[in-house]
This record gives sequence, structure tokens and C-alpha cells, in this order.
Amino acid sequence: MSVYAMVKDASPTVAVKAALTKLLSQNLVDAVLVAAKSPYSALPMPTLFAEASAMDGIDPLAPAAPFNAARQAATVSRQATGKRLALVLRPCEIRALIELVKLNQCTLENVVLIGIDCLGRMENEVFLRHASALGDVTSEFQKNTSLQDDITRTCQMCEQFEPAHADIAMSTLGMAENSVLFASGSETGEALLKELGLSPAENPAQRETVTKQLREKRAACKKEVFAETSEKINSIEKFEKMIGTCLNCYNCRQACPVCYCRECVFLTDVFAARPETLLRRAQKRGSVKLPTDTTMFHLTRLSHIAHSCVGCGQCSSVCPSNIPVADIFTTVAAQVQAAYDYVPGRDVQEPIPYLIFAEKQKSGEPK
Amino acid sequence: MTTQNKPKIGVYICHCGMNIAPKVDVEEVARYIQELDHVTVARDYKFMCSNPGQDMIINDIKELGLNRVVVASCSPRMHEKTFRNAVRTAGLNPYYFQMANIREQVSWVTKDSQEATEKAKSMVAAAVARVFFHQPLDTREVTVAKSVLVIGGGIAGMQAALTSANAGYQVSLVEREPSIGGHMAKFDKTFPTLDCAACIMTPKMVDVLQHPGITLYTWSEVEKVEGFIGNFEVTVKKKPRYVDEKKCTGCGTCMQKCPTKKILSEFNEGLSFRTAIYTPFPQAVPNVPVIDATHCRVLGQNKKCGVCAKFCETKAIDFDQKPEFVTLKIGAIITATGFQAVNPTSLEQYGYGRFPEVYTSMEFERLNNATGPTSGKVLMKNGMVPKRVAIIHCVGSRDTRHKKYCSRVCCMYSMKFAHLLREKTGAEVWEFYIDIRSPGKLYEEFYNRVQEEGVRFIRGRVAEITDMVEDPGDEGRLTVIAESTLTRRTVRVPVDMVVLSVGLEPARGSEDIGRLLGLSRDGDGWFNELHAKLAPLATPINGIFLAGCCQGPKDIPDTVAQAMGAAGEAIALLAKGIVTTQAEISRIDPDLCSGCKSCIESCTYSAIRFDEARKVAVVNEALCMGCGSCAAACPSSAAGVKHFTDKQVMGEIEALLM
Amino acid sequence: MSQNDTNPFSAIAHLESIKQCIQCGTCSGSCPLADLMDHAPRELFALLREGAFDEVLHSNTPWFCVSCYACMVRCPREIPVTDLMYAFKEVITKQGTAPKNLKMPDMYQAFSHNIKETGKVTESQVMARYGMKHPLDALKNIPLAIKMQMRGRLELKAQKVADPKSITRLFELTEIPKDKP
Amino acid sequence: MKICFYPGCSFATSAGYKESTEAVCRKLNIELNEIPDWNCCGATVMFGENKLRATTLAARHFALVQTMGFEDLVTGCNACYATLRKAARLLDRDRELFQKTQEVLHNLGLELDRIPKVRHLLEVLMEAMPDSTSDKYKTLSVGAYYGCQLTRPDQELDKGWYPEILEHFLARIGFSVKEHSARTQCCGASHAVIYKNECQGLSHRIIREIANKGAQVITTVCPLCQFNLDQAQTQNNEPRLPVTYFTQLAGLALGLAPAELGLNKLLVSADKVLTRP
Repeated sequence: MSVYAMVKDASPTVAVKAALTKLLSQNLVDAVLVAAKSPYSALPMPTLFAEASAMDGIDPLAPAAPFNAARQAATVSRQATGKRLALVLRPCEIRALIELVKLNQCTLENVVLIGIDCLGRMENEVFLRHASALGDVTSEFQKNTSLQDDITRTCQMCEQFEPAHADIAMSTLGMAENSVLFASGSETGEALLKELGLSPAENPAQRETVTKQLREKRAACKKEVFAETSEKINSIEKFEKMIGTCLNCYNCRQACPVCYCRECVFLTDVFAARPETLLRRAQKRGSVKLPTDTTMFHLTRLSHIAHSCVGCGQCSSVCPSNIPVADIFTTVAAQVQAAYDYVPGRDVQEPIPYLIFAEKQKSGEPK
Repeated sequence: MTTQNKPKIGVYICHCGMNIAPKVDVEEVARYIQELDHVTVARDYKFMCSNPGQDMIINDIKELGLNRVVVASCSPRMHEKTFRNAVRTAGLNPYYFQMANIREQVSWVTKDSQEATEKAKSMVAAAVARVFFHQPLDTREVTVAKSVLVIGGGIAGMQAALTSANAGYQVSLVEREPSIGGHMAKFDKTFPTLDCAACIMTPKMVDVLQHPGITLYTWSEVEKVEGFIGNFEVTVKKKPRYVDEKKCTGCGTCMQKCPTKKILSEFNEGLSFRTAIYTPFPQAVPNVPVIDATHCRVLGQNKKCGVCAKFCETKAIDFDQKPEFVTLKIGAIITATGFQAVNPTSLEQYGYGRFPEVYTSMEFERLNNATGPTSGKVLMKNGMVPKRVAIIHCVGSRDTRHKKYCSRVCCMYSMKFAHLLREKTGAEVWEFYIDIRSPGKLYEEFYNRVQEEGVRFIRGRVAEITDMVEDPGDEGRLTVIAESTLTRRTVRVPVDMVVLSVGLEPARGSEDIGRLLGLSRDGDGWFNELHAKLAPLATPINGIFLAGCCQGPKDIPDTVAQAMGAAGEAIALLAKGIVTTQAEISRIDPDLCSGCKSCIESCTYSAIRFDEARKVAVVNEALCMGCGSCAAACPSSAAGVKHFTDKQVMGEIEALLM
Repeated sequence: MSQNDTNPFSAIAHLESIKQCIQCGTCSGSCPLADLMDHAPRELFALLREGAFDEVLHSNTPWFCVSCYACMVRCPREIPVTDLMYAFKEVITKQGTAPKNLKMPDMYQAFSHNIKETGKVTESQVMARYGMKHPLDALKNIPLAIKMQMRGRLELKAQKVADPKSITRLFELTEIPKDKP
Repeated sequence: MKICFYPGCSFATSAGYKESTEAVCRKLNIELNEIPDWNCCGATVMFGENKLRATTLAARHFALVQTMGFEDLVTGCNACYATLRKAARLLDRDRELFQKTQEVLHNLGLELDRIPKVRHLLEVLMEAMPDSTSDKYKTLSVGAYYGCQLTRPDQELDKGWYPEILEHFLARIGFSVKEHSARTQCCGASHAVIYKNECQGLSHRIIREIANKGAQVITTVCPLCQFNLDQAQTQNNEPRLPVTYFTQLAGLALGLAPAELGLNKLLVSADKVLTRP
């Protein structure tokens, strides 16, 4: 059972900051990873804080995220160091981090996961445009519904905007203005909430109504995107058309939080065709488009991560050719994950499907 | 030979007599291939696998300085070994060789000749592209443990154990029941010669017990199997017997005195009772009882009893016995886990379980057996001799709702029953069959003999067995209803007794054994042999062989022949004393490995371990079977299979897509 | 089934299942009215496999199927025997080849007609229509009808749906054009 | 409980099925919502005439059930039960047939989107009937007769050949049950009406078997079964067993009067066996 506490009469950012400050200053954790504005840019970047006094610019609720911070979180939790870390992450970042734990890329030992309700993020340039007009985008965003329409396409179809698996979840959805609900998700979380000395509260009834409405809205959007995308990629020809402008820059791979290989197979010479092969092919067909492995690259990445794709949308955000990479990935991932009844990031104990052999798979029956 | 050398590839296209050449223009293929890069020579020949064919390759290697060879002919399964040997003979590493299958994959399956020629061209070109990337590989030789494990102590397992032990090898025979003997021990006579099963069986059981080369583990189960061909490490669990095998003299006093007497006898198919301490049958081997822990008053019900211990003169009863685990070093494994009879309860219309006079064939075997519940007299439950008996064929067999296959033995044993019934009781016997299947030496003759004896054969699968009677005079009898398809009449035959000739299915627990050994099973649950025709006793797992019904239904002569054959395979392996490890195994590049352990999870042979210091996965070459699961699981291509490297496979695909 | 275009049964769903028939006789052995049939059910399958379509078109067998489904649940090849009997009747009706002296097609026709006219079935009316063709049968039933009436179990007035025309329309909309001879 | 009920053509004129069903449901607070303007399901006739027509005649009710807002459709007649289920199964598996059926219904002003689950009244009462508290009928031995089409071909409600559900039901509500082997033997069904001589034996076999196994009363779950077994006994002198509906016995167990349950409508009177204890 969760324990609840409520902070009233403070903006969510202030409330979160107060809580994190307390964690650090009371030595309840040794360091905090949280998004913070830098002196150089309004865009909040994942930042590791060891001193409470340095936390002025933190902005975890900003509707921007130039990274899926699971990668950075995994970097600081790659091995247990004996120090206790608090990681403040969005729901999609937590899900990606859990996938990375399953893949042995980091550990949750001595890690406190702090999750926040996520209303979505904007593309960087959209955020920066609003920032230059409004100054404090975060607090405007929390109350202004028209700003909330400016989030990325992938965020608009995300139904998992509440943090699951966090030790402490901070919620603003369905709360009165300037109120934040803290909920424990584990014994660790419960103990920490006690230490923070917040006033206990109940889970407000209206929260469920608000989240349900939002979820329905998102589901409708998702249905639309899936239908549209399925139609666009249902043959190899159409798929190739979809990725026709790909530059093989590999940005999508770089931005993907669950693409974890130390050295990507596309950096090796495995798929590099020999010159004589290319020439012969050109002779035979008249022409060969280069590079030849563009389709292979996307299909390989699909087959490698479709089961673990958490739908964060970063791949689309970083594509210089504006290919809706995330549409493709989320559409395919939804089908793969449904086939295996697998939800990435649902449970650290849940094995990744291709590593187990279920009876049903054997007989080829659908689930 | 150096790998730095520029590739010089020789390509040989086989006519395969009339198999390839009439469909594929082999000369045209040779002309085309000759023009490809790195191809030094391309030739065609009538039979590449023949001596002159092989010599052609050897000479070219020597004279033209070839360092890669491609043969386009049949399937690698057929002749890859042959050509690798030829390449080796010429002094080249045998893995500088690639085969293109233009027979099964081209000439046999392609209608149009031109299309076939084009297809052959691309397949050979693909092989050329692949062999370009080949690397020399080495095999290692490992010594073989001179011991055989036989799983299952029925007639198949016993025979396999005896043959192997007679050849001088150490045999461990594991049987889960208290005694060896299996199903055959339950039979009275055997078709078609009507030998007494016990007369031919019990001496073998004693031989097994007394053979110095055989260690018998009854009331035991295989718990764990690790290792690989020649070097298996097997853990056997000896279940507690609660009787000390060394002290017990087999006097039987304990069984006489045991007060828990009303337990249905498994050996007698529930037609009689046994005590809680028991041997399944008087001729059991070893003649040492076990205590049935669920029914024993001391073990199962925590009551004071201990009568058996009180009367045992040698103090052999030990209620504190615990399971024991024995670890064995094994060179070859013979699986002989057998079958079980299909339970006909779900064939509702036959009333098994509802009508007391409906028996399964296994029950009838016991009813008819001199050591059975009626001392071999065929009697109904009311003690009377039946006057008319119906025998129903194909119960549960040839039925897509149950077992779609023919169980092979039922026709013959049904006719054996008919003969015995005629002989013992003089009863009128009606056999209801779909087709009589008697393909065996003296089998058809036996059919004729039973016909001569006046058995009524009705061709028609029985629709229903009912106790509803048409004629009041038949009160208390059962009526068998079927269409006599040869006369197109519905016959209703009132009978006193019905025998259901039930089919065979894999023994309970064979799935678990299959999992322990890594054996695959077919859709019906029988173990898969390596090749249906050419390797019927081998399995896809090297060093594990099959004997008897675990591979599919078969009768005693076939079972014994197969058991001897499986033993022969095992002996051949052990006699040679060494096995060559495979070269096509996995390797993991530590520089590319992310340490995610996906490969470890996916390896079914437990051949990959994790190096905690370097945080990378490492392959144990002795255990790896080269299946490639790790390569498929690894996202960063750190894991790969030698001789199936990404470059080789991609090269092949590239050429095919050209 | 055979690729022969003259097979009038070729459109039947699951007809290919009869290829699997092993002529074991379970269907006929299970059939309560097998004795009245000119061919055992399995024989119809054999006849179709031989291409003897005429025999099947004129067989009385499908008309004696009582829909007890005993054959269907027992068939070791899982051939949907009962469903096939329905489908055979449909083809035979369409082709008009039902045996002339057979009572069952007339009964079915009377039944169907009653539904078409009223949407519901009133036993007395079905018997009356059937009795026009088989007066003896109808007469034989009179004593029973009297007994039934005495117990308030005989309805002489037609049961009807609210708008019988809609059912007639349903019949028209589902009419399959007769095959040309 | 509220159920959507399809009576079928024989329900009203059968020997007290209607009376007893209504009385029992009243007593158990089961609201019987009869499908307004139901039609004949087509029974065993229509599928032999025209598959689309047969399916549409049945599916017309599925559309009506939909407008009534029910998920299930309950009937008390085996033939209706089997026919409606057959139509439901076909519609579920055959997309083309489903579309054609939709089209015809649309032309008749009806819309069909989903197929309800077709259930038998026996299933409903099995859930709703309380266990017996009285031993009043303990000595009355009953033979349960299912007919063919309750368990076949689906074999979903119970086993196809020797089902037990009705025996369980009768035992639970306080009757002594006699097991027998004629439970699902064919009574001749609709053929019995015109092939009287040929089918008489089928009904007699069943009656004789049930009598032989010691039952005094037969109980059925279908109007045609009841009719065939009941009328078969009007012409011969063999054991005369009253042929009741399971709802009539359920009514007795609930303490309702025989007249209320239409028991006076049986051809073979039940008065004797019911008044004797």
C-alpha cells in the first residue's frame, strides 16, 4: 500500500526542489540526478548534484527533454559504488532504465527512483521559442492547456504518463494549483517520505478522473497514429519510401535509450559491400543507391529493440530528415509487445521475451 | 597454405547422373561462373562424388594452386564430408570449402529448365561469394568415457544394456519403477509365435541383474544431464525405497504381514490389490520391495505400525531413508523410455469406466496372465466365463480427436487375444476393425490362423457400446453397435465382455526426459530421430541414441532389433574412444560484448559463462554445439558462429540478391 | 474435391474434409435412421469421391438425417457429417432432384412455407399443408390431435409475427437463383 | 436476474413448459424478457433449404437481442438452442456470410454488430435454483433425458454422450436420480411425426431403458423430446412414465402446485406418482 503526502501552496518545481534539497542536505542520498537549466541554455539537461546549494536551476517538470535521461542515469548507475543515488526521471525514462537493468547495463542497487507525472515534452525549438516569449515555461505549461497541445506527436499518444516503479512518485495531475502529491511506491520510498516530514494525505479522488480522461485522449491519438503508420509501412516498398530521406546519420540510434550496444554492428564492416559486388550489382540493375544498408539499418534496429521500445519519441526528435521514426517504432513495437504480452519497463523481474521459451510460442499459437 | 594469398577458387558442378544435368545446363553454369572474380577454374563432371571427381579437385588444388573450393551438387548432408576430405587430402584446410545444393534446391524442384539454370547460377555464385570469406578452422579430439547410460528398463532398455555390456563397456541402467521388465513383463503370450513372454523375458531380467558390467538403478530417475558426447555427466536420483537393498533377502515376509492391503495394484492394472510394502510382481528384479510412502501407515499417515520392520529378520526396513544422488561419467546415452497405453475414458461412447465388463487391452493382458488376478483364467467380474467377447480395434488410434497415427501393434495383439479367448474359453469372439494391419514376418499367417479358428471379423469401427438391451434375454450383457461396412448393415451384438484395443502414446514423463537430454519430440510426443531412414536410432544430440517405443509405436521384435542397433551405435562410439569436436562453434568478441548476458540466457547447452572480471560472456568450446542461438540473441554481433560469420552469410546473400 | 466442374456439390463448405474419410462406418453405426437410408453416410462420401454425383443427388440419405450429431462428434476424421447432410439437402433442393415419393421434402416444404407466410410455425397448419399431399398421414394423426386438444395443447390459430411481410421479404432477399439445367 | 428469453414456436403449446417456466422464474425473481416479435428459428429444416436464409432467420434475433441491450439469449428448446448456436458459430467463422446476413437484416431495418451467447434455460436455472431443503421428493426417482442437441455437436455445456448436468440439477433440488444409458439417444425428432412406425422404436427404447433402470418419471429439457416420448406411450401398454419438463420438477421442489405448473397437460398423467409419496 502506498503512503501519500501533500505539499500545498508551492509551485511543483519549488516543492520538488525542497524535497530533493532535504534528501541531499540530510544525507539521505549522496547525489541526485535531475534535469536542470544551465547558464547557457533554457533547455534543461540531466545534471548530477552532490551539493544541495547547487540545485538552483533544477527544472524537472519542464516540458523539454533533449535526452531520454535513462542513458545518463545508466551511466551513473552502471556499477554499484556504495553511494546512494536519487534519480529523478520521467516515466518513459524510468521504463527505459528498467530495460537497461534487465540488459545488465546498470543496477538499481542503492538507487532511489523518483518519478514525476509527465504531461509531455516539446521539441527543443518549440520549447525555446516559448521560453524566449514566456520566460518560465514550466509553470505556464502546468496550467495552460493550449501550451500543452504543443508537445511532441509521440507524447500525444503516450498513455503511460504516470511513473510506475518509482520509489517516490510526484503527481500534479488532478491536483489543485500549486499542490503536489507525493506517493511511495516501495518500502524505501515510504521510509524516505517519513524522513521528509511532509503532511500525510489521501489519494485525491479526482486524480483518477483526470488521468482517465487524459488516457482516453492519448489512446485515441495513438489509435490514429498506429492506423496511419501501419498503412504506410505494410510493404517493404512502402517502408523504403517512408525512410527514403534517411542520411544514415545514426542519430536515432544515438538518441535511443534502449540501444545499448557498446559498438554498433553498423560501425563494423559486416554490412559494407565490396566494391566489386557494388559494381556488379550496378551493372546488372543499371544503378545502385548508396549506402546500401539503410533499410537494413532500420530493420535491424527494429528487430533489436521492438520489444523494449518505451515510446519516448527521441528518435523522431533528432532526425534531421524529419522521418517519423518513432511512429514506425511504436507501431511495430505495440504489435511485438502484444504478441509476447510484454510491457517494457513494467517489471524488473519480467524477462525480455526473446530469452524465454513459452509453451505457446512453441506451438505457434497466438496468445 | 596462407590466408594472405589472393583467393583462387575452383568450382565443380556435378551432373549427378540424371538428377541435375537434364534440368540444369551445367556447362552454361560453368561458363558463367568461370567469369566471376577470383574464380580460377570452373568445371562440370558426371559424378563429382566419385573417385575421379574427387581426384579432379585434388589435382587442381595441387596444380593450379587453388586455395578455395566450391562444389555444386547435392545436399551438404549427403556429401559435405566427402568433399571436405578431398580438400584436406590435397593439403588445404577442409573449411576452405563450400557446397551449393543445386539438386534438392534446384533441379528437383524447378519445372522450367531455363529458370533452373539461372537459379543454379546464382546459387553457385553465392557459394563463391561466401567461400571468399572462409577461414581455416580447427577441430579438437576429446577422449570418450567408456560407459553407457540406458534410460528405461523395459525390453528395449534391457536389451540395449545387455548388448553394450557384452561388448565390455560399463552400463548404468536407470528404471523409475521398483523393478525392470516394463510392459512386456505384464504380457502372457506374444504374437505371432505365442511364446510365453515370461519364459523369454525373465532370463533376460536375471542376466541384467547378474551382469558384472551392468549397474542397475531401479526406483531411480535421471535428475540432471550435463556435458556432451563422450563426456556426459549424469546425476541419478535414487528414490528412497525404505528397504536396504543390501540387507534384504527378498523373503517376502514383510509383504505378507503388511496390514495395508487394499491398494490397487499398478502392475495388475487395478484388477487386484497390493500391500503398502510390495514388489510389483513375484519375479521382480531386483527382488527387493519398496514402501509406497503415500499409503504406508508410518510414512504416509504418521501412525504407529512398523509391522514390516518387526518381522524383517535382516533388519532391512529403514523408514529414515532419504533420496540419494549418484553422479556418473557417461560416454553415450540410450533412451528407452517406452510408451503408455491410451486411456479410453474420453471415448465416452465405449463406456470404459461405466461398464465393468469393458476392459483395456493392458487389463486384458493381466486378466489373461498366469500371474494375474485370476491366475490366467479369463473371467468376468461375476466369476463367470464369458460366452461372447467383442474386441474393438483402433481405440484412440487413427482418430484425429485422439491419436492420429496407427499404433501398429493393436491389430496383432487383438488377434492374439482372439486366439487365446478361443483356446481358453471357447467363447465366440467378434473383432471389429477398420483395416487389418499385419505387415511382419508370419503376421499375415497369424491372421489367417485366427480366421480359421472361427473368429468373426467385422469391418466397421464400433459406434457405441451400451447396456441398453433390445431383447430381455440379453439383460446384463453389453451391446456392441457398429456398421458392418462390407454388408452395409448395422449390427448389434450382445456380448459379455468387451476388450478395447487401445493405442500407444509416449510414456508419462518423456517430455521431462526430453528436456533433460535436449531431445526434440514430434507432434505426437515421440522422440525425433536424426533421420527417418538413414539415422533412425541417432538423435540430433550427438552421443544420444533411441531404442524402442520412445521413438514411435513398435512391437517386440522391432524393439529388440532397435535396442541392439542403438547399443551398436553406442559401442561404435566408445570403441573408437575419441570424438572430434565441432569446429563450427560460437565465439564471442570481448571487445564488442556489452555484457548484457542475453546469450547466456539463450544458450540451451549451458555453454556460455560470464567473466565477472572483464564483464563479458565467454564460450566453453567443449560444450558449444554451434546452434547459433547466442548469435541471434546478441544485438552487437559480439557473438557469432565460426563458419557462419556475418561476413560469410552476408556475402552469400549479397550474391543471391545480385 | 475433384476439379470436375460438373460436381454440383463443389461449393459446399468443408467438402474437402471427405477426402479424409476412411470408410470406417462410425457414422452409419451411430445413425438412428441408417436403416431407412439407401446409402450409408460414408457411402455418399465414397460416391462423391468416385464422381457418382447423380447417385448422391437422388439419394434419400440426407433426408433421413435427424440432426442428432452423433456421427459428427464421433467421426475419427472430424468430418462434419451432419453439416454436410444439410448442405447436400440444400444442393438437392436447388437442383430439384429429391426422390419423388419421399415424405420428408414435402414436410420440410410445408414447414418452410408456414414460416414464410407467418414468420412462425403452427403445428396444425404445417400438418394441414403436408396433409394435402399425404392425406393418410394426416388422418392417422387425428386421434392424437384430439388428445392434444383436450389438454389445451393444440393451437389451431396461426401464430404470427407482428409483420409477416417482413419475413416474406427475408425469404425473398435470401432467395438463391435456381441453377439452369 | 433478468434474462432475454426466446420461447420458440412449441413453447406455448407444450405440456406445461410455459406455465412452469413462468411460475418458477416468478418465484426465483428471474425476469423473463421475451424477445418481442420473435420468429421461428428455422429448426432443422431451414439449413437444408438455404444456408443464408437459415442463418438470417436466426440472426434476426441476435439483432433484436442487441437492441434490447442483452449479452445473452436464453431458450428452453434444444432445437432452437442448437439452431441458434449453429448460426452464431457460422457467423463467427464466416466473414462473408456475416456480411451478407448483415445486409439482409439491414434491408429489414435491423442492425447486427455482435453475436450474443446462446444459452439454455437449464444453465440459467442451474445457477439460480436454491439447493433443496425438503426431502419430500427424495423417494421419487427421475430419469433425466437430454435429447441430442443440448450437448451435441458443441460438447460445450457437458459431455456429448453421457452428460451429467441434469442429474446434478435434479439431485440438488431434492429428487432421487436414476442413472441410465439413454440420456442422449435419439427420439426420432421431427421424423417421428411422419415416420411414426419407423421411429416409434427409438422412443420406446428410451422409455424402456429409463424404466428398466428404476425411474418413475422422465424429465426433459425440450418440447419435441417431451412430445415424442409422451405420445409414444399413448399407443402401447409398456411402462407408462410421465414425461415432465425439468421446470415442472423445479416448480414442485419450490413448493408450487402441480396445476400451476401445467402438469395436467401431460398425456401420460403424473398424478399418481406425484401424489403417492
